[in-house]
Amino acid sequence: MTSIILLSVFGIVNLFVGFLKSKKILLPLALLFLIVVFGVNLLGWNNTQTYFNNMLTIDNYAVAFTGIMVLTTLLILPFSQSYIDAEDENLAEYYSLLLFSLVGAIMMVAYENLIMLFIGIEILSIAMYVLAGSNKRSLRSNEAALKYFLMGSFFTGVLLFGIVLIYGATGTFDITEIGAANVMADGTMNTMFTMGLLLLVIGISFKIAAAPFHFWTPDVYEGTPTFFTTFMATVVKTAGVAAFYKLMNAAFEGSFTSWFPTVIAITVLTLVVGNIGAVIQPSVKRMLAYSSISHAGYLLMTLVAFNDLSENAIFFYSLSYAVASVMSFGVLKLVEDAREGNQSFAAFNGLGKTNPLLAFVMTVSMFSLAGIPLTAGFFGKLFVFSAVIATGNLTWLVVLAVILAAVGIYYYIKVVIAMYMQPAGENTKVPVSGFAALVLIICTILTILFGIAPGLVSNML
Amino acid sequence: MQEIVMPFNNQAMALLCLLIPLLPLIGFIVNGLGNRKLAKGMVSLIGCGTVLASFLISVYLFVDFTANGSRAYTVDFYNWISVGDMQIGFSFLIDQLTLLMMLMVTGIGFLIHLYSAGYMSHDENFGKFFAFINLFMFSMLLLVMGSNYVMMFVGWEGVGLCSYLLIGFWNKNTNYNNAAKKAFVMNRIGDLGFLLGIFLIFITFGSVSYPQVFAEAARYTGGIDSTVMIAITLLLFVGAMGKSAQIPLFTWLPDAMAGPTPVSALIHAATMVTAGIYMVLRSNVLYVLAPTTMEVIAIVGIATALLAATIGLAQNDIKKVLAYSTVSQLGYMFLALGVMAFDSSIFHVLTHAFFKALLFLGAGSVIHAMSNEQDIRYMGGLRKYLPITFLTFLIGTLAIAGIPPFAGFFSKDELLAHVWEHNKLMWGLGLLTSFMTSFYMFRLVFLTFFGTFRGTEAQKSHLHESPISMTLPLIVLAILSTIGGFLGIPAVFGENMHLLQNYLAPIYGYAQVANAAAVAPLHIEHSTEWMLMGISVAVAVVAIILAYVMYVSKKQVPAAEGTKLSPIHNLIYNKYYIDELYNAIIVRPIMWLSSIFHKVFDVVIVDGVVNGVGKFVVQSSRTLRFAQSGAIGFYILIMVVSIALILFLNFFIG
Amino acid sequence: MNQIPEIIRTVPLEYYLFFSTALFAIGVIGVLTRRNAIIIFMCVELMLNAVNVLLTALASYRGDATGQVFVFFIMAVAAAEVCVGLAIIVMIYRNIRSTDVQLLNRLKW
Amino acid sequence: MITALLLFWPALAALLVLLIKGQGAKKVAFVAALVEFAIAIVATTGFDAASGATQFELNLPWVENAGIGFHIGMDGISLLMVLLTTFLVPLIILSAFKHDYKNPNAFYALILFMQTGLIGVFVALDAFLFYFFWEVALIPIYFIAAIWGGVNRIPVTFKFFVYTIFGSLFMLAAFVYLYFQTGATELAAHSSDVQAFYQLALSAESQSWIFWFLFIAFAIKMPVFPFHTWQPDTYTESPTQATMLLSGIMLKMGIYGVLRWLLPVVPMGVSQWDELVLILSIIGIVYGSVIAIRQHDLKRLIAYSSIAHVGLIAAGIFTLNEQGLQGGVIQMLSHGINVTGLFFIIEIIYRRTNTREITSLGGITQNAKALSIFFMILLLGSVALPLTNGFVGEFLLLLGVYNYNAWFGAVAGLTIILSSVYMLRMFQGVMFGTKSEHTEAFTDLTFNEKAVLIPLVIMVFWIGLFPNTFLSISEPAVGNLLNIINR
Repeated sequence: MTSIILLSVFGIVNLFVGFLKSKKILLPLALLFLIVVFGVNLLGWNNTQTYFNNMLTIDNYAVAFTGIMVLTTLLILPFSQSYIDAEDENLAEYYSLLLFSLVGAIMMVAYENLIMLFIGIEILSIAMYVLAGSNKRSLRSNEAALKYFLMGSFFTGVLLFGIVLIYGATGTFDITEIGAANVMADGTMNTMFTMGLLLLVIGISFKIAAAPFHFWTPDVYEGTPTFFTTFMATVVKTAGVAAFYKLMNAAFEGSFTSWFPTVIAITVLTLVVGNIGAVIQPSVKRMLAYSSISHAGYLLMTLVAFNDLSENAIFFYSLSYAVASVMSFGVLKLVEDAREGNQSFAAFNGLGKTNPLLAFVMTVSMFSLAGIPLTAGFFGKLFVFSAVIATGNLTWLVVLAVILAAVGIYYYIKVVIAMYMQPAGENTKVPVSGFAALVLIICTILTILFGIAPGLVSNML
Repeated sequence: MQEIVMPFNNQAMALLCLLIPLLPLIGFIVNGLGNRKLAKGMVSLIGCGTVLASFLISVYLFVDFTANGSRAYTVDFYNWISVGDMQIGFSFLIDQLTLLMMLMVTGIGFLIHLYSAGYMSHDENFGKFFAFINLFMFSMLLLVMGSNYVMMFVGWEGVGLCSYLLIGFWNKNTNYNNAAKKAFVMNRIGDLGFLLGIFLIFITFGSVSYPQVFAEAARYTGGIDSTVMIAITLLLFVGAMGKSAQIPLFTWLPDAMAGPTPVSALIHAATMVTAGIYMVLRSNVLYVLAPTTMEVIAIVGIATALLAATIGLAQNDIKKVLAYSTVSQLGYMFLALGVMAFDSSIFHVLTHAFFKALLFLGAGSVIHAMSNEQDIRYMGGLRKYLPITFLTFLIGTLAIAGIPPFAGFFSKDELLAHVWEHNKLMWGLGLLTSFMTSFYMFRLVFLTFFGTFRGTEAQKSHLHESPISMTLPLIVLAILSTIGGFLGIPAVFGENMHLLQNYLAPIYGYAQVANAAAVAPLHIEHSTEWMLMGISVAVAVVAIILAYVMYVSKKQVPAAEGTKLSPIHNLIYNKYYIDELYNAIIVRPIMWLSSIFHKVFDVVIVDGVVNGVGKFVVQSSRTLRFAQSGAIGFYILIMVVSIALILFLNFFIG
Repeated sequence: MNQIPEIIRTVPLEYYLFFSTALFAIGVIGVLTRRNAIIIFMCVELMLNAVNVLLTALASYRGDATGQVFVFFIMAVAAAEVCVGLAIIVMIYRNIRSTDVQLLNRLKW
Repeated sequence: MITALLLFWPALAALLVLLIKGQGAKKVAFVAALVEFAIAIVATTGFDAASGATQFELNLPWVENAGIGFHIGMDGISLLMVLLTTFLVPLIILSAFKHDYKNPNAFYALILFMQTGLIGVFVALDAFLFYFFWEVALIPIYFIAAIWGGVNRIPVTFKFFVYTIFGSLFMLAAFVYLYFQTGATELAAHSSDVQAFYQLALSAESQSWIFWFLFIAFAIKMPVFPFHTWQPDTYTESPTQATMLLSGIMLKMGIYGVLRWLLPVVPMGVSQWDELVLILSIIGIVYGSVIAIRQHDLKRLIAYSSIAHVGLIAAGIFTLNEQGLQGGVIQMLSHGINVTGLFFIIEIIYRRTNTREITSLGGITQNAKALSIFFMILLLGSVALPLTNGFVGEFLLLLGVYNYNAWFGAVAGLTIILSSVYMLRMFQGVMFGTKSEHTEAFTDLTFNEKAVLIPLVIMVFWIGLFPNTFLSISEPAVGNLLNIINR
């Protein structure tokens, strides 16, 4: 709770600081804010508190995911260097929007009430609509914003309709009470409830970019300035999945059979679309967008497994994915800034020669995303697969995921090939700010650390 | 029944035994590493000296052995391969047979080494040559001394390797290399059979060591002609076919004449090729348990003898004639084995070693004198220029033709007598072979040494008798070829005069137990024996006269290359086109298969599937891409349809 | 004077349900068929309003205030969306002088 | 502890090497690899060969509460594999001395780093740890091959990488499944320890499919027919050091995996499918040999011959008799040594002539006596001539296969004939005959090259003459293995 308040306040403070001439102070200040929030958030560990008439609960689940999201934001911010350098960018506003959207994200992992879920999603989404279109003169950015906005608000409607139907069936928005309500006995209510449940599932699936509600993802990710895409791929996705899991776990555990077929279908479709779609993308960014769809699929597998291993699996996977995404999008941002916006694989040619550090970081992140050992991504996948296999009857899903993971390696390794095995050609050294380099190194260390000693964080929940 | 004493605890004797193969190995290493650095004299000293030393030690062992009551013993050095209950020791077995072979190998080996010192003196790779023949001695000695089948196999493959190295000794010549490769590969075909035989022996008897295997075999309860025994003996015989150049694996031996002539004498006439006979003889207890196999051996033997003899009739290369004669004689030896005339077989091995080594060395002397000309059509009248060579060569020819009292007469005669008892048809064919042998050998002698010289003037001016190091071995071998036969004087000349038979009797101890009938001594009427002797000598003499009439009186010279020959002559001249046949039914299909495997199976099918999966993924991706049209309306439409579908499926299907 | 919830309850709940579902569907169809961004957005608003109607009705039938409170939340959020949405549309109009969504398909495949 | 030292020393050394600029890196790498070998020797001297037990064990919790341990240790088989690895790596590094690779620090660091992965695979006693190192070993070799390789390296190594990972992911899935079948320990609900896996009593049906999941991973790595198509291309396109690592050591990972993680874990699955595996392996023997006969590129020829040799090892191991298994173990050593040596000789020839085409070579023996001798010895080892290392292994393997089924033994034995055909054809084409324009000015071996080849040749004869040195190390471990399988 404190972190929500702090973030809101800091957001506003930030806007005021934005009036200052120099933008130099903004980044350190924002980082400082986030560090404070991160610390404050940790105080909530093992200290469950509820707020607003039981509408928010800050429990370990919330603290853990808030931790991931705040940490990720912390790690993302240093890549805003190009905005600091540019005169005409409204950096303070961007930072504030990020901080505000983080508030929404925290609400999404701490909600106890569907109202809060809705509010959280909207706070997060509306901020993202703006940020997606932040490059006002770029038609691509415009288009991304419009697509995101139109589809997003459309699915807000769907989500809301679902919530309302659930409310109609159970008479409450409180997820614990929904979980306790026995609606299955009543025929009419049952239909309403199931309908609501499915619409809710669809609404959230859209937010986490699960197929077949993924169509916005590649386009929006591509059009959005990379700095914000990073945020979308990490914080938004983490919040969405955490919210999804919490919702299903608290409210719909009893109606498992009515949503399971839908969710498993969505999961399979997401895995297939994400992995297959990424294969021939000529642009790294678009490839990463598809890859983010596929990771939504892996994350959804925990939901399909739906057992006591799921929570930790989601947590570890989200963490490893978020860190790896920061690295990959971070490097992408640096590279595209240096290559006049070129996001293709060719832009990475010879990076191993010109920027060994960036190339190494990118390699580690690609391996982590691909789930190859020595990186956190490996254990992420291992825990997810474990959770699914532990159910005993879904081995086929793991086999499918394994095959698609192999497909995944196919496109991730293409980046590595471009960096190390293609000649640099015209490509010159990419300038890297100290902050960004530091962040990349921290992320790399984290990825490898969790890849060697996953026990550090794998059993927190 | 002869018990084999084991293990043997006399350290000094063990060292001596070890030294016999080890000395040539040392010679190999020294000469091999010092190929270009050592002086030629030094090389010959080391090369010949080590073999001589081995020979002397062998003699000592022999003397010691007979002095100590002729008791066989094994010498264990160390446990070579040990896996579970399989223990393969690095150990030697010393018994009558081993000693005989050792003496023969080292003795003749030494003579040929000595000969080589002269014959090869102009070769730039003199040291390498000595290294290789020393290595051969080492391998051959392991072969005969080993006390288990795996040790025999070690030597077996070792001599194959040396054969390869020596046939292709002049490795700039591709044809020679091909001949070497052919020899090695054909030997390996046989080796596979041998190896499988060893496996079956191990599985059947639980050991590969001779003492255990033989003792087990003597106690064998499966009866005569059991499937396992036939399988074992046939598999071993496949090995023998390869090494001893029997049908169908004989074609490498004539090609092997590509090697330097001493090699042909040593390896491809006197020692290595008789390894097959040694092996059968060594395993006599197994073979007496499988008379069916013996019948097969006899048939293969006589067929080989006959086939090779016919080919020999039409060959014009001095070494090729000898080569086919070797194949033919080897067939003879197997024929003897097949009719269970074990003693006659080894007797023939021994006499053949003398006279065939002699003949080859003599041929070498001729070739040496003729400046590497090997075609007898361009020789003639050489007896004036090469008197010693001529004389010794003649003795060898008389021996091989079976003219008394030369060595071949005794062994061949004894052999044929056994065959007569066994099967009259085989005897008839054997006699025919004998006739042809006599004919083509004298054809060779007459064309080479009689008549007038048909070579070039340049060759004529170079004609000379060979140096002493070459003629000395010729003389020694000629003496041996003359008197060697007296080792086995047949019963008609006196009971118990057959030294060899008496000497070797103990090695059939186990066979006696296993199948006494098979190794019962031959009792043949003296009158019959006289008759057989008479016939075979008569046949040989007729052949000589025929050859004399054709090649000396009528001065016929074989048709030059390219002349049209009668169909049968053409068939024989081209060795029945067997090489071409093998090429068509084995080599070409394998080559074809190789291409098919590689180009079709590997690249198209297996890799095609693998790449196909990749292509499928890429194609799917390409297809999936079209869904991402970029139009918001289309996106929302699909998503709405999806929503509808989900709801529909949940409410109306699920 | 009847309380508003009571008045609402004079109409059977099913009617509200059908009505708002129909309204929602009209919104969806509007979104699907129109090309003008503003009209699409209006249709989305229609969907939200359908939800609001249903929510109000349900809350009345349940006699539960939270549902009605939620309506205000939805309205507030919708207002925020309108702000952002219109701003985005205006921004696009400035760039391409049109609000036709079909003109925007640079991002694809 | 010494196991941990063995495991981590190369990785540490790799980091050190990475810091060194210029060609000095190779010397440091070489010394580091020698030190590693010395550590392995120390371990060997402290190893109780008579005992089949796992020694030098270290068992730390890795993923706590999940029963996944950092469990390493060595039994006889592991020790032999570790010895092979530590013996070959310094030689492989030394073999690259004359070749000035770009970015030498990265090149040598990757080799050392890979060594950690390899050692890890051989000492891991926890399924997930094993998988972990399995992939860790792959990454460096991929980079070595893909960065410093030949013209077509990128698509070829790409295929190799995806192909092998594809296989190993199945292994991972199988491990996860097995993990959940294990019983609870005091720490966690399940365990991925090797012993826990050995104690599993799975139904025949689940063993059957687990078998395939594991087998595909191992079969691709070895590679067994028909999973081999990545191999010839990869061997050909990789730089020779990578080829040596791949064929000399990495291939053994697959076989080792079969020994440690397949046979004892799913014995019923094995008994259900071993005949099929044997047939595949034996097809591979004939197939690889026959194709090798017509290859023109030396590297490709050896690559196909390697398929044949590995087929025989696989066949022997799946016979599940002592001869087959022991033969497999000793043949892993022999093949590692021979193939490394042969690839190096090809490299030597290539360095001097810039060609690997048999048809463009010839007559080398006239200029290079020493090379001819080394080549001949390694070749003889490869064609299993008695008293060389190849014979012991092939003899035992063929005996094992023959014991299993005489006809299989006979067909597998064709390798004896076919190997002599293709090897002698190669030797003749390259070394004999008349000199070609490429071999006109051929120079004999340098000191460095001899330094690499001499230890290899010594090992050829050591294993050939005194195989018991090595057989006795693995015998108790193989016995244990058989006990578990036949439980």
